[in-house]
Amino acid sequence: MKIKSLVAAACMALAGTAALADGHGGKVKVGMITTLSGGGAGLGIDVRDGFLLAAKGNDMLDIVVEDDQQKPDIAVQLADKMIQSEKVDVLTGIIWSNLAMAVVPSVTAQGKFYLSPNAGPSALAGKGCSPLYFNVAWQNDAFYEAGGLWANENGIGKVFLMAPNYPAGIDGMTGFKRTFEGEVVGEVYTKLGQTDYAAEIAQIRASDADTVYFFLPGGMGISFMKQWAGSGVEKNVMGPAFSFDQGILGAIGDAALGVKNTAHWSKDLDVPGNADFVKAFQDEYGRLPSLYAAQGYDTALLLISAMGKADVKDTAAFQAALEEADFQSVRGKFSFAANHHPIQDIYMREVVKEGDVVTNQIIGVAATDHTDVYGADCKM
Amino acid sequence: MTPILLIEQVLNGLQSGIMLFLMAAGLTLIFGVMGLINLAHGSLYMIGAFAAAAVAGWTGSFTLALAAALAAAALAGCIIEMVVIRRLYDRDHLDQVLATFALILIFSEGTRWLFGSFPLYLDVPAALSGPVRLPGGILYPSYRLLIIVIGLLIAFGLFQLIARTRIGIQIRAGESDREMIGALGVDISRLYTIVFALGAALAGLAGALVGAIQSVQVGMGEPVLILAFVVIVIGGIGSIKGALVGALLVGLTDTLGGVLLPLLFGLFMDPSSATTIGSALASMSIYILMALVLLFRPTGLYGRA
Amino acid sequence: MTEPLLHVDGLYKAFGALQATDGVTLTLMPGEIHALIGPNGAGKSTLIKQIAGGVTPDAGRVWFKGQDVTALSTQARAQAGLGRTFQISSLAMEATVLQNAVLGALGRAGSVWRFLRPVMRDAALVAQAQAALERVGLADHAATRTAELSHGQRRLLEVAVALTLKPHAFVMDEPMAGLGASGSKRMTTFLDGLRREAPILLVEHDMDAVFALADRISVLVYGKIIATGTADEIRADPLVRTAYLGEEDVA
Amino acid sequence: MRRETILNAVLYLAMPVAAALAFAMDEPFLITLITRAAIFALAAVGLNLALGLGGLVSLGHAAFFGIGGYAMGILAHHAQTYSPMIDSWIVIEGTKSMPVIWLVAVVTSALAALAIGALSLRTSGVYFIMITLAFGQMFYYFAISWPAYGGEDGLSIYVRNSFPGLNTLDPMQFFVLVFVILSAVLWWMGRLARAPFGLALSAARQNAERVETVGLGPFRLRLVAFVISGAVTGLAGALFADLNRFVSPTMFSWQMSGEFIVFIVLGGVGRLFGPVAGAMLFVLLEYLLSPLSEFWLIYVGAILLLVVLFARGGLIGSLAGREVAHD
Repeated sequence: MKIKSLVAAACMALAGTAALADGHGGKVKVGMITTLSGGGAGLGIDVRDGFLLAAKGNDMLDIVVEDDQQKPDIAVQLADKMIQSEKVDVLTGIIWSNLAMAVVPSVTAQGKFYLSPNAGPSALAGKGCSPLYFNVAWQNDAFYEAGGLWANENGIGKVFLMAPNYPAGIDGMTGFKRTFEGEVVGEVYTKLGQTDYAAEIAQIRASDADTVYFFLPGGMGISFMKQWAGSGVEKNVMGPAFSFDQGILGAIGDAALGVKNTAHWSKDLDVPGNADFVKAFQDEYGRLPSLYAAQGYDTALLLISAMGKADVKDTAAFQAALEEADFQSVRGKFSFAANHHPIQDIYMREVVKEGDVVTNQIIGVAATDHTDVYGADCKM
Repeated sequence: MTPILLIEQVLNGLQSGIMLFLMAAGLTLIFGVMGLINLAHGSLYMIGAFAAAAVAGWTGSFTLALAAALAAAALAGCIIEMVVIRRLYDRDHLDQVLATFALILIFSEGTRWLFGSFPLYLDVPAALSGPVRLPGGILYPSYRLLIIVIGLLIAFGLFQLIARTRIGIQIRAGESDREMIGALGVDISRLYTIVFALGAALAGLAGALVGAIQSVQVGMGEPVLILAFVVIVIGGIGSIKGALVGALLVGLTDTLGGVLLPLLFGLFMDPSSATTIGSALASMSIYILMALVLLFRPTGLYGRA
Repeated sequence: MTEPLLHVDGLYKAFGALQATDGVTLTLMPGEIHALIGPNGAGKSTLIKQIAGGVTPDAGRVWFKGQDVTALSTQARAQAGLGRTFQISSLAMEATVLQNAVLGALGRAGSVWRFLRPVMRDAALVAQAQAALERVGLADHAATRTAELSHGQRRLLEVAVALTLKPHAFVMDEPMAGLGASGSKRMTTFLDGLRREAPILLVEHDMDAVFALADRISVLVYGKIIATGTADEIRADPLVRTAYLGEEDVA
Repeated sequence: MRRETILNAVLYLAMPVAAALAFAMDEPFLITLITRAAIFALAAVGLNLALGLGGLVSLGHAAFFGIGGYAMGILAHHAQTYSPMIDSWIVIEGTKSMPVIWLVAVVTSALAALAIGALSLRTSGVYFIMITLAFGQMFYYFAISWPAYGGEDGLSIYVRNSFPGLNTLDPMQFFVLVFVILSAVLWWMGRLARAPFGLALSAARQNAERVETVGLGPFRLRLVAFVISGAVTGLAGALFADLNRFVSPTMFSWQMSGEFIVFIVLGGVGRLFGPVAGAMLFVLLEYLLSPLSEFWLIYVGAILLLVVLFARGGLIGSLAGREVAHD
């Protein structure tokens, strides 16, 4: 028994070495650290499922998935584990900016690639950029800046801004104000995790804004929208897609109808491959894919495209292969700016009802070939 | 800020205070009668909301959903009282904190296992979905008004229950002398189960009522739990009256603090730092309130030494 | 005339409608045992707490060694030299008997802010504690966990801890309770000798002991002292006979 | 020898032995994991002085853990960006030197503990649990909404801080550093429990009236215990931040305070090595259970519940039997 397993282990070790020796386009070990438990698990599960869908059947990819519990210290610990014990080549999966800030600098400092399927904090796009860090989703400000641009084009003059009082919230509102040319008549920063917005809604009602622009992720957005619907306030509602994504719309229901939100992807986006992705995702998991699922899917596609061009052990070549972004994104055209953040179109979507399902529909382009403003600070 | 807006904000503060009271009343009863700190009270709130969302999904009836929330939370309360909680009455607070902390983990992940990781849908009934016009021209969501009314009715009912009924007499006896009620021939373990289930049902009802205007998701109970603790500590642990006063104080402080503090700081600093500092202070305000109350009254407003 | 060591002057204390202490004045002279007796509910424990600390009187003063200690905490009164034992044993139950005694010695030495050297290796403190245990006859139980002592032994330990403080006066709340006949006798002999070191304000239900020991006896009824005098005077006092001893006579 | 003594020795040696094995097998991550357990143990050893010996159930010790973490984060952040920390009539520069950071962490968390303790110790029982929780929450919300040092995003330090003569980025060397500190603190806590202060503090837990009647003040005893306890937990916070090269407000969260209590209860309340056993067990459970299922926290909850209900005295209590009085 013992000898048998020893032999088996030896064989596997040999096979492993053989695969490595295969050189060009050899096996790549991916470490995915994402949020799979606790209140924010929905996003992580979507990223994971999207990624695994694209990687399905690809035996050159060896993927380890671990749950960070949305805690930075756990994420750091997992990154260390994956690099030091699992010897992964590429890391990915982190959902939250604060976790990314905790993990990414040390990952790239240890010479590993990191592909971000969701978070894009400004520090990593500017001064803290790294040749080994690629953002496949967006820089955090992208949807907001596009929102401001769209508001300018569509005659929105007075907005009321609202976000939680934490960096992602404040950055988002700053991003909107960067492009928005109208008047900001009110600005409120709420407590992170707040669930009752009666006070804020009263303030919005009392203001002379024609539009409320808000960013409230997860349960906060659900709470706000339900309460907004009950308040009878007649103002336009806009925001980034994060509060109106598929996983969340089901919980808000009809209260979200008519809300405009900016995103780089939508399931009705008419680009090659997208319809197939949506169908494959539904077949595999029995639910509609979300923005996060699309990002996870694209991240895997990017990785697979680079694996066809270079060996991951050859860092410079693999970096160049990633930079080419030679894959068919479900978002349509996609390329990297010099700071390894996306250049992509951002669309305006509207929440509609298709049969019984509340979902998003594209109503126009908010920004073309959008890229972030932090790239100027990036020296690499 | 206009007076109308101020009145509306006071109403909002009252409404959130009343919801907190439903949570805090159960918590404080359970502490008063059994001497137990129950951190898992937030899980019962969550169970109520999930039961309501599930039943509303099947039947489409909000009334049935509320009934289901009451029943599910009371049932869950009975079960955990009989299986776990009753072993903790003689233990020190440390063991109680730990065991009920463990219950939170079990309930949260168990709910996620049953219902998935995505928030559930639960909306207010169509008849109550719009606003009503109050005297003075205030537009106020009718559902929130309903919450205020239901909450006040329950508070009244609870005071009556404790002041007038047989079980109320036993509860009061239990609060003043735990050994005494056993000597009087009351079935203590039955009384404890009933009190616990009653507290659980109130939490479940609060969860369902609030779930309709907030997000029904795993982990929704813990922030409310901490607030409810702040409430009963301010009011004095074991006192229903204290819970009511504490809940209203916390609701008003939280709501008005968030609105008024940034305005206050705006008087003497530039808008953006006023917003930042005001919001930061507002999010700490109820804890500051609690610390102040305890400094001057170490056993809360209506607590016994 | 010698000054009283302890002088309680016109104390009043009410709990709601109940006047627990109603104008009590009494003194404790050097070298004496002054017993305080009275039926249950007479307010003895409340009075003791006002003297030794824990309850603040509504009115009146407590003087100890010529100093007004009314506003002082229990702790400060103990530091001033008031040794006290409790009616219901108040000891560190998980600690050993010797550790409880050492705690007393530590309190007297005031050297509690030491964070390194094991206290049980402090020869001076342990010697004081051992000596006190020997005087009450608990030396054999030094290593026993206090929780394992009988009620009577806990009483003795209370007294031993008070001894380690080398107080200027003792306030003892029913030290005989639970001792049994032979134990009471030994304690009586012991207290008899102790009064030469420091006077004792003694609250006690064991009338044999009280009449054998007390130089003076005060009788407290409904918060008032109705009589003070020697054992014989008290026995003869008609008020006391009706209010207190009378009950026993009838029975 | 008493069974607890043997058990303590085994527990104490388990960490360096496991680290050495991991080193031999070239598994640096395991060393990092053991270091994490050692730091958690240190934090809980600090809390155990207040909770175990002093009977003060603090549900706000994450405040000190976070203060220690931010002491490191802020000092290193300024050193990293070459910007002075205070630049007015006096100029204070940041630093990357671990000993200086530790000193600052210990002093600031001790001061915070002095302030929080002086206010909280006026209450007792449940009120004490809740007021410490409230203070912890104040720090948490403050850290989240204060933008100067990253708010919720926290602060990243790219390179671990330096200790003279060591390469702190090397997992083994950093582990040894942490282990030496843990050993020193454990040694001191062992002495402290038997010192005059420890006897008086423990007596004040068992019977405050007794302590008063011998002329000692329970309030001051508890306050000093709370300050020492907070300072030790603060030191652990600085080490934890250095382990992760990162600080964030989650270090202030009430779940963190809850976890410290969990370590102590898992291991055994009031036992010198209880927090060590508990932290090791918890980190081990996390490591073994989390790959099993998405819902692994259910198992953690169940185990915790069983320990509280049926294994009173925690791991050490179950294995070593009832505590024997010292000496």
